[in-house]
Amino acid sequence: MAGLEDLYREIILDHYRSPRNRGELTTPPAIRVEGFNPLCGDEIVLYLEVADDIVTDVKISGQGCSISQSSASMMSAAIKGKSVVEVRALIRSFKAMMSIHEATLGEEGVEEIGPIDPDSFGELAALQGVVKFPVRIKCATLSWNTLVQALEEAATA
Amino acid sequence: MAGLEDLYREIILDHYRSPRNRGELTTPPAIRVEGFNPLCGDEIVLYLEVADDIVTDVKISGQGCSISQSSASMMSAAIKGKSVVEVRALIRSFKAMMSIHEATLGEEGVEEIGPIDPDSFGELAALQGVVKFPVRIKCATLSWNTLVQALEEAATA
Amino acid sequence: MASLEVQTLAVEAIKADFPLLSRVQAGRKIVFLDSAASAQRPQAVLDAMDDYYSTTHANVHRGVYAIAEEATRRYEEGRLAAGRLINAPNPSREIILTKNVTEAYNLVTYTWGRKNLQRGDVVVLTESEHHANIVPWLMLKAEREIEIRYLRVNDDFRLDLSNLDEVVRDAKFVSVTAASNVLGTITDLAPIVAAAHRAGALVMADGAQLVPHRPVDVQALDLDLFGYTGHKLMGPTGIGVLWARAEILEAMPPFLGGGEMINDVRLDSFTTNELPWKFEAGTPPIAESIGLGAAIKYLEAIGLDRIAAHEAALTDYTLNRLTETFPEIEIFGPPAGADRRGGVISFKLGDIHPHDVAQVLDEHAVCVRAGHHCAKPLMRRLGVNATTRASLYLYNDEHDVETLIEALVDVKRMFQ
Amino acid sequence: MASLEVQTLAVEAIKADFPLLSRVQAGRKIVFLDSAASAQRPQAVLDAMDDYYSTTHANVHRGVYAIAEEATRRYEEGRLAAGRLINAPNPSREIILTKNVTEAYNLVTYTWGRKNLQRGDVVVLTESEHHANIVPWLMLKAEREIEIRYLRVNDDFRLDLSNLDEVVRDAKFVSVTAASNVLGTITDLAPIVAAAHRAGALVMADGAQLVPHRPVDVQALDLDLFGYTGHKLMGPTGIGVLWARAEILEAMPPFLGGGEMINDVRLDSFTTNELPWKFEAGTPPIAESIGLGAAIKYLEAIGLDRIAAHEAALTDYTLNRLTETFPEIEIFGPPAGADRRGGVISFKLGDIHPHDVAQVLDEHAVCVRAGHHCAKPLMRRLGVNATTRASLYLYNDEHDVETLIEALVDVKRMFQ
Ligand SMILES: Cc1ncc(COP(=O)(O)O)c(C=O)c1O
Ligand SMILES: Cc1ncc(COP(=O)(O)O)c(C=O)c1O
Repeated sequence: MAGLEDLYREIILDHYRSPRNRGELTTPPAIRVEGFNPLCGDEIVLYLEVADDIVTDVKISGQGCSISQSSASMMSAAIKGKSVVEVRALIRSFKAMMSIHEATLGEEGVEEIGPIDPDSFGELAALQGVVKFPVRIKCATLSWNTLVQALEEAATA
Repeated sequence: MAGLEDLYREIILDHYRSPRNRGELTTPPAIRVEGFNPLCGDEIVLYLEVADDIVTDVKISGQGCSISQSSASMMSAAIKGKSVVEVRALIRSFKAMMSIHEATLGEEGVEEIGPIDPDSFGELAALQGVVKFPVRIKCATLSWNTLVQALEEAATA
Repeated sequence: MASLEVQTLAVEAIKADFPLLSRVQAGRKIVFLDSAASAQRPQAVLDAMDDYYSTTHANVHRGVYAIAEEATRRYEEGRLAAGRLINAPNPSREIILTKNVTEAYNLVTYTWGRKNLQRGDVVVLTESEHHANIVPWLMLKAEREIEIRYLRVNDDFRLDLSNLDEVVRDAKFVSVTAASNVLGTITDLAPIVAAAHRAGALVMADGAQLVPHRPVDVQALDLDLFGYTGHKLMGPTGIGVLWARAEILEAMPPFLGGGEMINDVRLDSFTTNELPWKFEAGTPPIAESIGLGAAIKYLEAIGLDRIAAHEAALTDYTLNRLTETFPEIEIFGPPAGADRRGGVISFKLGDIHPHDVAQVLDEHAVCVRAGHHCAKPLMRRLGVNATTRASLYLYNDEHDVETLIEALVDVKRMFQ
Repeated sequence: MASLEVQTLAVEAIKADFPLLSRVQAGRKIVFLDSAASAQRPQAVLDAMDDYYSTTHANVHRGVYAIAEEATRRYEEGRLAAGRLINAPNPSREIILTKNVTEAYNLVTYTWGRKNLQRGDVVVLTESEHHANIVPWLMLKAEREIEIRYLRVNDDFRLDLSNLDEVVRDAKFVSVTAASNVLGTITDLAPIVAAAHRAGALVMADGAQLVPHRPVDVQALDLDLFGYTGHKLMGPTGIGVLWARAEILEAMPPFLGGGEMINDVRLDSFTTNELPWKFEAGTPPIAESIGLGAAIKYLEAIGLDRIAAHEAALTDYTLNRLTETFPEIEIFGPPAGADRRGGVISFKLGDIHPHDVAQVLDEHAVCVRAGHHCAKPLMRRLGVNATTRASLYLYNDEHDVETLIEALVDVKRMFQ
């Protein structure tokens, strides 16, 4: 059985207690996208400012459990200042990390990506333990799915 | 467990092999009613002639298992020449005998009638063993239900 | 440790009947406080099903041979037990066995609903319904443009009956939960049934959360239709129960088509079987009916009155311990000592998310539910996304509650 | 006594896996020849369900705690096994678990049918369908005035495919049995699927009588939808399987409404969950999915190829013994040695009524079915009200057949 320490790493609780980039941005120029996990009611509002294909600013509001909150917080820290291309690559890697369990549950068509190098994730690697708790995976990926949507809107804006 | 000898009494097999009152009657004056057991496909055609409240003639055709065939044959022998009132009483007693099992299965509203005197049934008492074989009860009662319908038609004719 | 004044049930002995409750998880005995989602099964239920499969399994109703007859008898005995439990007047005809109670409610909307409800017709539900008693009606609304009205939930977590006659005016059907799976409230059905009948409506009650915990008498309640589900009263999964008065069932068109529910089939038409089989298409849940019957026998042997008394005492105990230990706790339901209150306790512990609460509780082998409990409209009414829900049953005792309290202390330590 | 040339299976050892088959009835060991109605269960299936109930039962999909996660995992594993057995391309999304396969076909008619079929639209079935694949369409016909055409059964007990293109012309949906539960014929699906697809129709096959006995590959068969039922392949009662291509399922409206199948619910509307849960309302058959998974593992361990070979040899043996012993016997199905012939053997013994045959056989502890086998249109085509049906499975052997023969001799003695 997976232990709690796999899930609630210290760094996760830290982001939960002191979320980074919390707040709102003016729209426009920022894009505002809401994410919602109907299964647990968690919601996130993501504000994203993209200029010259660079994520120039990001803010997050909404409410949720420690995993969804800290995942959003870590995500915001990780993407700020990155290029859209880099952000997309990060999303892919993060989702691959999170889909390990779903894959064993038989989810087909999961992109085969090589072994993940936790170092490239920085703090985000702390979320790896979530895959041992399948119902919590959706908590961890909520902000990331919302980010995907925001990037799409930014691309078409 | 109930044994086969409870079901296939010699007298039953005799009626099955040499059915009484087999054939047809001209309608009118006779009434013709079809009975059908959709569960096993058994069917019976009953011809009934009633005059001055007396069953003056009865004939039976159709096909079915030994139980439904012999029950019809015995019934025809038992009712011929009887008054409609006597026939109705016989139907009630017969159905009560057949509903013993259904009653233990929880069929509500079964008329409370005293202990049945098998002697009053004559040969029909041989069918008592059928109640130990619940799926066969409908075989035994098919001709009797058809008779009820025929009497109703006779009454309104 | 505090202890219950009245020890109504010999809980230690009862626990021993349930194999799962002696399971040890990471060194701790499981404390199961999620029976409102699904109860555990006593060994007697497993034995009844195994015995059936091992000695007399065969398809039912048409087999001439002995084991098929015996299978049919046992299957139908489950039906009779299901009727007896709620004092149904005519169980052999009026009890329909479904796969769960959700199917039962869909059966009602698809058959009675589609036959009797047209555009603008009014159906009354309550804000505190489980999705099982909302979504089927919403589907009918989408198809037929019927009007759905809701009885509201007051701030005391009870239904607002102040404008009852107005809400049910001209209604054709009123369907209300008999006990809330979130609030723990037990509905005062009498005034609702009376008002609905005055308005000429049929009344159905959702007994999923009531039947396992309290004696129920559908005749005394003057109900027209009623449903409950097997797995919440210690029966197997895969079985639900619909009861309705025979004349209502007779007038309803069939629901699922196939074997057993027919009388005759031709290439272009069919006729339906008698009640109750008219509504049971295909091979029915045979072992499940037998398991349900065994669960009902188990309940009856202990006695629903005693179970209710035990739960009432333990609920008060739990509510008191929670509020005295955690001043910040918010409980979504009537307080200790309240009447018509079952053992379902939904709460928020400060602003610690229910998921996090449940996760840490699991580390203590305490099983509780976190989420919307399939009652999203009620969640919106309560102004929350989710709650943590501990629910009590006959096999719980004050030791379980104390373990819960300790675990919650640990939750606070972790997240504050 | 004759004996099989090829002993493909170690039947003695297999029999020992099935508790019911060692039961003694009035001094005789049970000879179970009614697996086409419902098969017996190996101990492994009972153990899997008992283990689930005893160690990890909880409601699935939303529980945060460990046993609920494990329950979910096991439930979903049953789904994957159900897909693997028929080589479904995408089991975690495309396999819908129902209460039996009858529900599966109703799901299709209520959702796909009501969405896509209007007055005059054509659906093609066959004369040899089980009621489960006729009555749902007749219900739709009564509601929508669709046209139902039937492929006929020839005097060789095979489908008449001579006018196939004509029959399926302009059809929107073609649904055919993959193996007849009366005739023992196995349908040559390839030409039907090809013709249906040429006509632009979707094709569903009813695998209830095929999947337990032969390897099936829905992709190789190029099917669009497929169904089968748990209890006929040694799984528990209370579970059926619907497979359909994801894009078909995506486009179908939901069927039953309630918990699990929703994404969000408001007082006036709802949105649906992802596949496959969109079609699974309420608490699903959890233990039943786990039992089904165990049955599939049991089948796979023995191997469906070997089972098929065993049944083919035993079927020939039985047909030969019946015809050589009873010159007057009429067999409603292909003769010994025929291709595409399963182990379902329907017959009439002179004009002794099937009920009487089955009753006397029961005295010999031989279990066979007598009746219309839920295929009344086919009975009419065959010109009979009922047949006696003996059906073979992996646990039957030539001793069983010899006991059947002896018992039939006794039947003749009694009724002639
Ligand atoms: C060919 C066929 N289709 C469908 C069914 C229906 O199966 P179930 O009763 O499990 O829904 C059966 C079995 O009765 C069958 O033999
Ligand atoms: C009040 C209430 N109604 C209906 C249901 C639905 O029960 P099932 O999922 O067994 O159909 C539940 C349980 O989930 C419930 O708590």
